Amino acid sequence: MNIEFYTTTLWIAVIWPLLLSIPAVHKRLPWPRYLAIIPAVLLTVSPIDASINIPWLLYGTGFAIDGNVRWILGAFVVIWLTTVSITLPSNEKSPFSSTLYLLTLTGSLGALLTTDLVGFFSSTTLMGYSFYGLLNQNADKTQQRAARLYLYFLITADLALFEALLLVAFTTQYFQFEVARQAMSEISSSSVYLYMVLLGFMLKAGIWPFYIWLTATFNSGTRVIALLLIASPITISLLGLLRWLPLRDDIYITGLVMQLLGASAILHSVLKIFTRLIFKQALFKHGMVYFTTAWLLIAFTGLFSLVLGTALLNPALWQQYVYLVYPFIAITSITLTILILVTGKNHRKPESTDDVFVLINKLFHKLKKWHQTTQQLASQLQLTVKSLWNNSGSFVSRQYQQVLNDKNNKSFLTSWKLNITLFLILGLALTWLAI
Amino acid sequence: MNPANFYALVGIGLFCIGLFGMIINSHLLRKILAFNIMGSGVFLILVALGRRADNMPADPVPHAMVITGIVVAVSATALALTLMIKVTTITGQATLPDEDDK
Amino acid sequence: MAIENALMTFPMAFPLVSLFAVTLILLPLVGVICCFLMPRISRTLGLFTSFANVISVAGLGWQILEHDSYRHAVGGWGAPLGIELYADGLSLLMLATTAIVGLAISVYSTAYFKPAAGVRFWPIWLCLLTALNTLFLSEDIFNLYVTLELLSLSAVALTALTGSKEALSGAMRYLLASLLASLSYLLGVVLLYHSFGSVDISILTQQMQAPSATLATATPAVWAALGLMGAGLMLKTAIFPLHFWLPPAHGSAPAPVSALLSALVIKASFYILLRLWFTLFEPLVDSQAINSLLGLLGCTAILWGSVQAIRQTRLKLLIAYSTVAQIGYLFLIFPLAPNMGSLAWNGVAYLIISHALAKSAMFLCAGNLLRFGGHDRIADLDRVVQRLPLTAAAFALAGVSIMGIPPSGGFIGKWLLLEASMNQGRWDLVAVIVIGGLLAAVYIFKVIGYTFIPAKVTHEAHAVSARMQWSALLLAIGAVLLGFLSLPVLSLLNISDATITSGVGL
Amino acid sequence: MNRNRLLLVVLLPLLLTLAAGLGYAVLSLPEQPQYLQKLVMDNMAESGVSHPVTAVLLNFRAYDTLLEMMVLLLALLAVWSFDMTDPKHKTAPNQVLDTLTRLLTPLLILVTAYLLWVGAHAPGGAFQAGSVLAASAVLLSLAGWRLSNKLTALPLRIVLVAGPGVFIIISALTMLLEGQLLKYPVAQAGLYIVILETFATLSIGATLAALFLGVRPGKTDKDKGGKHK
Repeated sequence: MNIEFYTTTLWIAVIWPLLLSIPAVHKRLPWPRYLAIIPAVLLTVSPIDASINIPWLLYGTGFAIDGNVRWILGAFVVIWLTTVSITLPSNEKSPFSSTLYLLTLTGSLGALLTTDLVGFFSSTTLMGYSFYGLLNQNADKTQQRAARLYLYFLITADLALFEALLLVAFTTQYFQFEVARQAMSEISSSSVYLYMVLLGFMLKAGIWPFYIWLTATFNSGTRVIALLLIASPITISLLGLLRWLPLRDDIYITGLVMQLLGASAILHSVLKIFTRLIFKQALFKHGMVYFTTAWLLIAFTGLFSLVLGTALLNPALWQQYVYLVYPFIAITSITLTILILVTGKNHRKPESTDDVFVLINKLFHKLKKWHQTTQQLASQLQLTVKSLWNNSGSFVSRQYQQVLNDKNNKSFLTSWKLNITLFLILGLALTWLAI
Repeated sequence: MNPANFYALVGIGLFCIGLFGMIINSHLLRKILAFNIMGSGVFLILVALGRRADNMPADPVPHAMVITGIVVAVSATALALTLMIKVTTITGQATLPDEDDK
Repeated sequence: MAIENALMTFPMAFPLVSLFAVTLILLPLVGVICCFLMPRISRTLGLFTSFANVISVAGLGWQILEHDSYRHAVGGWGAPLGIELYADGLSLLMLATTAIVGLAISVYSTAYFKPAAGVRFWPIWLCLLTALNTLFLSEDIFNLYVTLELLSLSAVALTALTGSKEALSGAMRYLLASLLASLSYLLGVVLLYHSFGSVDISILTQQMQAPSATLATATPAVWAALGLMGAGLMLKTAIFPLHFWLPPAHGSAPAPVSALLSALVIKASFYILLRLWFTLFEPLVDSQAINSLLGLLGCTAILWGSVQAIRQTRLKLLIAYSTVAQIGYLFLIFPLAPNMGSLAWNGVAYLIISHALAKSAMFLCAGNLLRFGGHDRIADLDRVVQRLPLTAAAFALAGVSIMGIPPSGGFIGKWLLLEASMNQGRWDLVAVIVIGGLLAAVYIFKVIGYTFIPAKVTHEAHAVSARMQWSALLLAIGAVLLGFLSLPVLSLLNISDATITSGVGL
Repeated sequence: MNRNRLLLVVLLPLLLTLAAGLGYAVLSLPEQPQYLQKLVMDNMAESGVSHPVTAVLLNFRAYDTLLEMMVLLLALLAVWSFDMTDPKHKTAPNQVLDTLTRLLTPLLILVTAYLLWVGAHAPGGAFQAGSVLAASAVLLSLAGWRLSNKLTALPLRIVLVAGPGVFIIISALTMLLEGQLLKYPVAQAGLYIVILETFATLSIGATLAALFLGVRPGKTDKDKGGKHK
């Protein structure tokens, strides 16, 4: 088959699930979730590398596929097909879930195939927020809390990455991965960019110190959620790290820190798994292995950050072996998929959720208490101020009293007299400044 | 000072008086009247300045503009008055909610 | 070209572009008259007119893209004596936004208004459409005054349509504020006319930029005109501290009317301000101080409006305060444009369009929720995600654009503004834009969060027609899709008449 | 008291500054630019009328006038949309008032016609004539005259939109014939303007009177609009 066919398939693979995500379309089609993956499957099995530029889209984005991406895409297709096959019966349960599901798919495929930073960022945001929506589908209290946790992390991560994107825009006009990385590693102030990228993707991938949303989501959700978690947020974010990170020689401290984080992640998860093995006898009952899978996942991301730390320490070596990372990600995620599939079949939700929630609840109550105290203080202050003003008894005092007594949620700025006076002042100010 | 400038200054006076009235009066009818005074001021300036030189005929373009302006102002006043009556019948007072103090 | 040739075989004494431009003016006028004479079929007439309006704008756009910016001397007299119509990229964008948003709101209104209310709604809405079309096509500051009045009076009449206490006093406040603003603008026109003897923008611009030996440009009258017209237009645009009339009016009007007001009406006065500021008054406003004052107002509006929006407990008021905040972004063009011309221009133009689409979608969603639950208290939204999924999706998508999350139109607009402010080293503006986005996320997620949660008090649910849901959703999807089409849209902006726009790269 | 005093303290200086500034601006205006005035005079021959204000209003800047007629119609639409209820106080037929209106109305109509006619070459024209017509209608309605029910629906509406309607028709016609909006053929310019003014007078008179009454005629079948054509 000719190359045009593949280049067309390349962008259809992204647009097609987006089209299908419209409720009116997918309700009228049989098996929409299978249909949506077909172009991606075609891309995986074809041996040809292809690329296409779409200059009018966003900031002139493009799509491309090569051997490295194909590894990830392969793992991806496998996981998505699995999730489709285990969710099909509940397809009609909620009118929204198909849409969100397909939007998540669109976002992940877009991020996977795109060739520039803006495209990647846009796709991951789409993916992130649709995944948040999926988490909220038919969610009970714990699931909702987990979803909210995810949302906080997501927003913070997006902000960090947005900052990074701004820095790139500030430095160069081009957003292609290679060009941008080159440009960012050449300028002197790239360390901010480096930290922003690291922070953003570590939050998004749940790499070690930021793993709490990961375990929460994993444990409170279903198998499908767990599988999607591996496929979308985690794999894509690891890929993002590979693509965004600038490599320079003089950042070895960051490299060391990353290695340290990776090592602690592995240590922590190994400890966690072992304590479970030792203290919880019912290992193979109630799908206990399923819960340990979350920790395997954390160990895996920890391993990744260990590798990444090495890369930061020795860029030359990294360039030589980077092609190995893609199959590593692909194979690991498929392994984890199989593990979840086998062990999660008859798992039950644990009675008490992860200790993280206890911690957060405590924090929340503390905040609440603090808030109450400050409010009391503020109201006392208000009283004092009020009595002071009352005594002075001037016009200004009454204006301020109105603001303080603001019961109807009406701002003093709605007063007609004040506003027309402001209007007058503004007109005079404009004239004066023009002179 | 030639008459044109005198009339124009009177127009400015009317504009400022109208603005003052619009700010300090809280009764809606007075506000609408103040708006009309402001409008008269503007129209007076527009027409008066059309003949600044004594030896020239008056400029017809401002006259036409004033007619247009007056019709627009009349329409706006009609709308404002009807709206005021409606507000008064429904809320029971002829002021805007933020100005019912005192 | 084939179509053009075919049309040209018909003996017409004028180019095709004139046909479309004049249709844009006359068509809604005919619609008003017909609605007035035949109230029974006013719904059909209104819908037909807004549809035909879209086609005329498309035709005008096609012709302008093929040829260039367009001028039409009304009455055949030409600039100083008669009135000239002028259309370039910016006005085309505004016209297109008006047409598209207007069509969606018309479709929505066919289901929203009961026949008795509809009879009153349609002719006034077509008057509003006339006012917007004529305003965006006008090149004459006195003619702009007349169109502004037509616009404000129809907007006020539409606001008062429900006849409730809040709506009436909101409308009254709006009317008084906008009359005051109009008079202030008119006095500016008077001073300019008596300074230069013309009311045509391009002639005035030429006189301002190339003063003849006998004529000094920066006379006190011109300063005064700048102050009067600037303040008047800002009052109409409702920039912070002059936004006092906006929340009550936008918050209490019927949903489609709120959508029109927020999406289109305030943009019209901003459009005039933009036009005047960067053509006619350009020599005067070169000074940094005046532009930074406007930028400061913009920043304050962003922060104040967002904080107020977060504080609201009623959905429509929340959206109205969000409009106050979004107007602030538009004013960032003043400090940015003089140095970084095209980036800031493009950003603001993009924000205008995407905000029009997203905000109208939001107000239509609010209308749906109001119809559905009988109230718009945010805390009692009661699982609308499950029960009204299309509306919830529309709100979320519109929210994406308002927050400026990629890939949406709002993102592109804010991004361009950010780029412009970074290139100038205005890190304060960068911070305000980013914080504004964050605050927007807070109030949008506040609403979205409650849509998932069951309310304590349940309300009886009423059916919401599919047309109302879909028109909101399509507008929201449009706001998001706009993010994918930046280049074609921005290329439109470059069409302009080089003689009247100066170095700002409009 | 305090409040008002403070307002005065803040406001008066501001207003005085404004007045002083505007006064300064007006006094320092450059010499009156003449060329537009000259242009008007030069083109009077082609305008179809001999009075310059009418020429500007209905020929050179006729587009403004079209929009302004729409503003008037819009005000009526808006006022009617408020759905006012009639105050219900029936005017007692007063003998003196009745006789006076009977005498005045024909006279006012005569004045209307005169003002309309004189507008072509001296001060006067559609708006002045329309206002006088409206005055007579208001007088009639105050004296207790009412429009017959048959006339309150479509006929009244046709009179109300006759002015803008004819304006729009002529705009479309000139567009098709001359290729430019509201560009009259020079030979027939006078005729066009007379047609426009006549219908505009009718509509303006009717609209102003209807605005005065405020209630949509024919809303209930009893007591509406003292309209007079």
